[in-house]
Amino acid sequence: MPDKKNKNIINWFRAFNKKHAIGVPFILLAVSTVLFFSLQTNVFQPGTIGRLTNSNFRTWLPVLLLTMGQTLVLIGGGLDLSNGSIVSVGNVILALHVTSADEPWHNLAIVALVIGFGLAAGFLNGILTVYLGLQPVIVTFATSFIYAGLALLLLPSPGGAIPREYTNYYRNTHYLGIPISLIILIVFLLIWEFFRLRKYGRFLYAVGGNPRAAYTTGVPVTWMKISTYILSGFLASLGAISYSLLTGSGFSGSGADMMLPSITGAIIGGVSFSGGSGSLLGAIFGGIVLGNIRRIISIVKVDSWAVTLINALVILFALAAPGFINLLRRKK
Amino acid sequence: MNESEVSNNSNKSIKKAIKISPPLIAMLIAVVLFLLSGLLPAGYSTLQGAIRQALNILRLASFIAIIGAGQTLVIISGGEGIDLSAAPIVTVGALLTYMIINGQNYLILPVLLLVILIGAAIGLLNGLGVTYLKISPFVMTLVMSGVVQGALILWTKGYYDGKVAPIMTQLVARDLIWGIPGMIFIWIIIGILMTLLLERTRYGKQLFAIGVNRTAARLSGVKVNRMVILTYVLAGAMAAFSGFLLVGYTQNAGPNLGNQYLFPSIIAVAIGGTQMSGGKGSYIGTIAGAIVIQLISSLLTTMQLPQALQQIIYGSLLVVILIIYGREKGLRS
Amino acid sequence: ACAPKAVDKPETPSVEEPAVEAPEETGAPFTIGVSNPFISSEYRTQMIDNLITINEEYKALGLTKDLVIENFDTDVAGQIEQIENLINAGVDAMLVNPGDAVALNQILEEAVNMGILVFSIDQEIEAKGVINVGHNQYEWARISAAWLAENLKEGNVVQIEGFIGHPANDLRMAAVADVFSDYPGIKVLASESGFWDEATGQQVMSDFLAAYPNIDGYWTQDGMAIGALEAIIAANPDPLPLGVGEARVKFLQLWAEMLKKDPDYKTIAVANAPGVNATALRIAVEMLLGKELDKSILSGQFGSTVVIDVPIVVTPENFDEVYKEYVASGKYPDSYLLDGIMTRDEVLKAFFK
Amino acid sequence: MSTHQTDGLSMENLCLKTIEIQKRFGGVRALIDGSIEVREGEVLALVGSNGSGKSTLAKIITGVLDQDYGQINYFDQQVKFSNPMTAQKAGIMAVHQDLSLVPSLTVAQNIWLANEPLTKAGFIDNQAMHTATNKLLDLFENTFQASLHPEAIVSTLPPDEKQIVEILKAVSRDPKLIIFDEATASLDSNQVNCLFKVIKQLKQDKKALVFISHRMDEIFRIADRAVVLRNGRTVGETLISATNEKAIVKMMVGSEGIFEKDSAALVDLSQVGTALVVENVENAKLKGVSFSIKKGELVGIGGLRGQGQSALLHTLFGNEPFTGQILLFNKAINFKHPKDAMGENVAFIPGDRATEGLLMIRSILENLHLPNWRKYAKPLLNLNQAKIDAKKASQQLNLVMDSLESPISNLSGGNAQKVVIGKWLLRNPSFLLLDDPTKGVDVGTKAEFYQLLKELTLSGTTILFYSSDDQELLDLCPRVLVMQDGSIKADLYDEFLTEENLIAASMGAHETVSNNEEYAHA
Ligand SMILES: Nc1ncnc2c1ncn2[C@@H]1O[C@H](COP(=O)(O)OP(=O)(O)OP(=O)(O)O)[C@@H](O)[C@H]1O
Ligand SMILES: Nc1ncnc2c1ncn2[C@@H]1O[C@H](COP(=O)(O)OP(=O)(O)OP(=O)(O)O)[C@@H](O)[C@H]1O
Ligand SMILES: [Mg+2]
Ligand SMILES: [Mg+2]
Repeated sequence: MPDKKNKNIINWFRAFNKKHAIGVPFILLAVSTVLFFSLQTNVFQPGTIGRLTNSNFRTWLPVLLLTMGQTLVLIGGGLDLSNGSIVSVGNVILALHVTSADEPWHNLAIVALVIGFGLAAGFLNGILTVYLGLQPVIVTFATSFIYAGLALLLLPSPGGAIPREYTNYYRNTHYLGIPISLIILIVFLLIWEFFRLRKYGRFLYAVGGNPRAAYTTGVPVTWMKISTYILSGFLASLGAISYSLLTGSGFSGSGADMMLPSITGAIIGGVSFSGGSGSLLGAIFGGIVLGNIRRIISIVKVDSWAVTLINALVILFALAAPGFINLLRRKK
Repeated sequence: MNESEVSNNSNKSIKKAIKISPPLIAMLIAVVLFLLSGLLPAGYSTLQGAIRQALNILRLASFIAIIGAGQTLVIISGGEGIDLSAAPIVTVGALLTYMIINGQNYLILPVLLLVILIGAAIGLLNGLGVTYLKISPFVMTLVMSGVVQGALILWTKGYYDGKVAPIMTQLVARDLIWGIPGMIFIWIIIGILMTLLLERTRYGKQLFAIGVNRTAARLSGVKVNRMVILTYVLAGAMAAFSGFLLVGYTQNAGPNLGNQYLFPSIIAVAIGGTQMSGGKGSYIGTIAGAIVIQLISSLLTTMQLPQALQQIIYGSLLVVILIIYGREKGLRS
Repeated sequence: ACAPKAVDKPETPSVEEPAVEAPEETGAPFTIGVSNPFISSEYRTQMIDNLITINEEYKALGLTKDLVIENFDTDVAGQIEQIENLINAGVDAMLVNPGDAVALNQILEEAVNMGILVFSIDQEIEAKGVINVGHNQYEWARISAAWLAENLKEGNVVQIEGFIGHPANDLRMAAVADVFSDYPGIKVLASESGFWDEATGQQVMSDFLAAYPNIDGYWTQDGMAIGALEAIIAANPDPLPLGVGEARVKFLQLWAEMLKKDPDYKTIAVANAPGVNATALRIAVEMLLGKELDKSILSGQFGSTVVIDVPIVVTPENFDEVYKEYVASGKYPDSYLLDGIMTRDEVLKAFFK
Repeated sequence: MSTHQTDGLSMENLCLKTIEIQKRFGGVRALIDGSIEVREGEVLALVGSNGSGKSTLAKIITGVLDQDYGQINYFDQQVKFSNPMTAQKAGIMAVHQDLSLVPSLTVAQNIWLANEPLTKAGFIDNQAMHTATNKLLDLFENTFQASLHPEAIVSTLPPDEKQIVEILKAVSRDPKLIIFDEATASLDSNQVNCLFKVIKQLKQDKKALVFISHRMDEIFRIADRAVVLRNGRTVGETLISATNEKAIVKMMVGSEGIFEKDSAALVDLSQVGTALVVENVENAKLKGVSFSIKKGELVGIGGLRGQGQSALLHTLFGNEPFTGQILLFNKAINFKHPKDAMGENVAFIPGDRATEGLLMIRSILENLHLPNWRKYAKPLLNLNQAKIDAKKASQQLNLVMDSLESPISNLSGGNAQKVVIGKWLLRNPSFLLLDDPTKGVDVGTKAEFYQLLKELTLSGTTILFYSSDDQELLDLCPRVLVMQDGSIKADLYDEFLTEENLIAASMGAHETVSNNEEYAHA
């Protein structure tokens, strides 16, 4: 009975959506991805889809990693405006010190240093917002100055060069036809799934939903919140690594423009600003949708002076869609 | 009166003595910073120099504070309210003024009206999105700022030719009386109006109410959505008006003019003791915050530190100031 | 006035006569892409307008199609996307105005490997197969810095920079620093970024004037020079600091205004011509048509740069003449940058075998 | 305070002893000497007027707050819990007055929060959680609606069901000591019965129990011993079997009985016209409600919790849309917003003061005047007059406070509730809707409040009064409408208004009750 089967699928989707709240982002993702590929002139040539997928994901991975971290912080009821600056610092350190592929151990130590910095910066954000009770919007903005200043101090003018061996690996490696950047993304989503189904995940949503109640019930609220900032810092440092592999060079302002998209992506992906709801998968979808929108606008060749406007309008539309649907439904 | 009540009372008076409001602390910090700046080699050395320096800082701070006025309202209105579109609205206000007035005095009033209307219209869109489409203000106004910026780019196609009207220059940029720039007087008027609006009008009381608890406000007869929308409209109009004033000062407008004022204005609001989660705050606080912020930047400039160090110190000082009095109640109190 | 000075190059007779008239054989019409990650300046605006104008010329000849223009404010990752978009759009050549000196190397090399002709304008980059086109930024800044230092000899100087960390800005500031280092009497009081924005430049200068009562000179660039001069007019400090500018209509207007008040006023304005981009477009078309670039004219850091000379330097000596042509004539808008696009013949003669 | 003397209970092990606990909030001394003892297998009633420090003591015991001074002994060990987690590990749980639920999580997730059953691999065992939740819910079988199930999102539940979830959360952890802080305030009589069954079982299992309530009848039904707090001090202790209501109240207020149930004259209804006619009103929660009320009448609404009583009041106040007809003072109305209702001089005192009634961080003054500012706008607000009026109202309400400028969050639960009531009384409403307004209000205040309502009716105010406390309805209202499942099942007055009828009607036994003919078609 096809009808029944259809209904089952719809029901399953409803239940799935209720659980993970990614219905709208999923639809946006599907529509924008189909549109992107169908607008390509030579999409059916062998290799085109693979090439486009690779070029998209290797470019977007840094921001998507930041979006993940941002999402965790948002779910926990916070906000991290400093993740872009953490990327800058990581990028600068890598560009300055990873210059030759002949010193794998040295390079590994530098990567560890970058990750260490991400963790430390996240920890500082966490302490300031959670332990000292400062408002995240302001305090992470303030620390973003500190980190950005640090990046500028380390590398006043752009420079450094990551060895080609490394950048080529990042740019062109596939496993089973899947680009490495996409694999990294999937691996992180799976790792998160592992934690989401454990106490950590449950606590996180509780803390974001109502910290006081969670605290009274015995959830280690302070630590949970701090941990989200640490994770955000950690993911930002990974963002720095992938960004450095993408560009092969260092620039003290490299992460500056990544902070806002990390928030917009998460929100389009159904993460709520007030905490306690949303999912990492949805946020990733949201981030990809942002990228797709830019790509599609480029393909349809609008007047180049209108690009900024149209891009913003389409994002606005994507954000407004759920609200509109609700409004119409209520009118009925 | 038993023993406990005695201690209770004496305690209260001590409390009152110690409990200084955030705006006052901010002002104290400002005074200390200003005195410090006099010690710098490049700082002022005479009383006259000090006065000039103070006036100059006040003038620069005035723009942060005036742009922060609408921001104060939006933040108080709660619901994570914030207006990131203030930056491009300031730019739009400035560019419209600059390009349309083009040096002609008689166009000032019509253009001012147009500017305020456009700011209000953008604010209206923000408000509608926040209330009816339930988009969080941070993102709504962020995306709206993209829309406004985009419309600006499409409109100008990269050309920004114009000229400020002489009267505006006279009123805003030059000294009006006693060597005090006109801008300062405009600022004082705005400060009085804002304080009256917040403390002595029904709008103000209802604004604080929706900032704390929208359900309770609604059940007390407050039209919540209407209030929220009105607040974003006011914020938009005020940002546009700031742009109008700003171009009178800079005499020049570019596509990014407003950007550098956005975050300082938000920080000024926060330093002034307005609670980012809404329901609590004052415009006096924002004024004090703006002065502190401007003093810090001026101080860092005068100290001739490299850009990188300036940024680090700026960020650290902000954190320190917030730690001094920007803390929210912890879970155990 | 816009013609480039002949770059000293050996006159090598061209071996093969190019078949400009027979586009079919060369694969024309070609698609040419443009990548610009920063739109908020008059320079970039005029650059895009120039490119469209010159492309129309070739379009009429049936040599090119519409330009594919990627033109919006973005960061390095965004420009990588712009370039990927151009690749996906199947362009034959691309003109890139890079936002970073190194970060685009690999994606541009990928483009080169796909058979696309890649030009980096205004900014030398190392990527293999990429041809750099532009003024020599160091030399460009050196001209006005040297003038300032020579006229000042000693005193307190402030600087308003462009984007700190941007390669062009850094090269220019390096030139200024090198010049000043020969003048021990010149002391740099402060240096701030005006973000290549006229209004910001004005504010930075106002702040400087307020903070330092004893400024003798200032060095700046771009539209910020206009803002700086306006700040000086507004504050009317005594003595008037000696400064430099960039050759733009509005700057020349202010200069004239200053001269009215003070006939002895002097400054210098060096043109930073957006037209180098259009010149690069001409080079691209010729190369697509199969003409061979004269390798011997290539110079620069990476030996792959076509250097285009600064078309105009306005000094008190030639001010009246330039003013007449560009300002008094009313032909150009206030925001116009004094420009120079080489003609097709000039390009062929100067850079091709 | 005196140690325990000879009685049956002293044979049991001492579970918890607090010694001279002190706690200060800024200028407010919430506790000056909080001293109690609880034994295993004992129910200790902790009583005291609003703001006497009961909740504060409960929070200190459970590690939610730090004490400033004083000592806690737990099974003869001195302990200090630096957070709720450690208190819970030691076996101390509380049902908090201001619930501790995460609204965005489900019932099961809330009950098992920080106590989740795990699989061997360390994942949360949702299946086990679901089953165990269902088993817990059986403790309150048949007293709640189908909406309360393990996967229901807590924010969608009515207050009584939230309260049940909070209770089950505490019980599920099998603690050695449970504190019930006004856990019955939002429960109806059936639910209270279930809770008492649970408490009795816990008692048998040798748990120590602290029971905080303002309802004297409950205390005499369930408690073994009572400790009385007054102004932050433990002022007395007594065996329940050896005392009576009056004696306890005397200890609470520190003086002779201030409240006598007086039967003040009510309006003579035969002389007045109708105030309200409701005909076949329907919406999401109401299923064809019809009744009418006369001017100056004081009508109660009863029934089990969550049968549409709150929805009816919200609908009348314009907070929810409806179909059907409502005539207010002979005028057809269809309020779209509470503001419209206020325009007709209707007032509404909501049930959940924290979410519906108060601006927690704003001052008492602003809370009192939120609906009334229009009166003072000329056009700038006349704050002096506002202050004078607020002062008067606060005196009338006997508000215990620092000053009119201090934030509501500094008030105890009961005093905060007084502010909710006060802001509407300032308007002299002609029609007053009340949604369980005495929840958590102490006996003394309640008596004053009843008096106030009666005075209001005498001055012409019509009152529709919902209460979850049957006794309150019987004492106060000459006429009670009983709701079940979104409609009115009985209209009780005169000789029909008896406890038996009220309970029977609540349970849906229509036969025993007569409907009110007189009002049927007004
Ligand atoms: N607890 C709450 N949290 C957040 N927002 C709330 C809450 N309660 C109510 N609101 C907001 O209040 C709005 C309803 O307010 P209200 O009806 O007073 O506005 P209004 O001005 O009358 O607008 P409209 O004309 O659309 O009804 C809701 O849409 C919602 O946004
Ligand atoms: N967080 C707080 N901040 C300031 N004051 C507080 C706070 N919590 C309680 N108080 C004050 O402490 C005193 C005791 O409050 P508590 O809540 O313990 O009273 P209670 O006995 O539980 O009263 P009720 O019966 O009304 O619930 C009150 O005066 C109250 O105003
Ligand atoms: Mg209490
Ligand atoms: Mg409404």
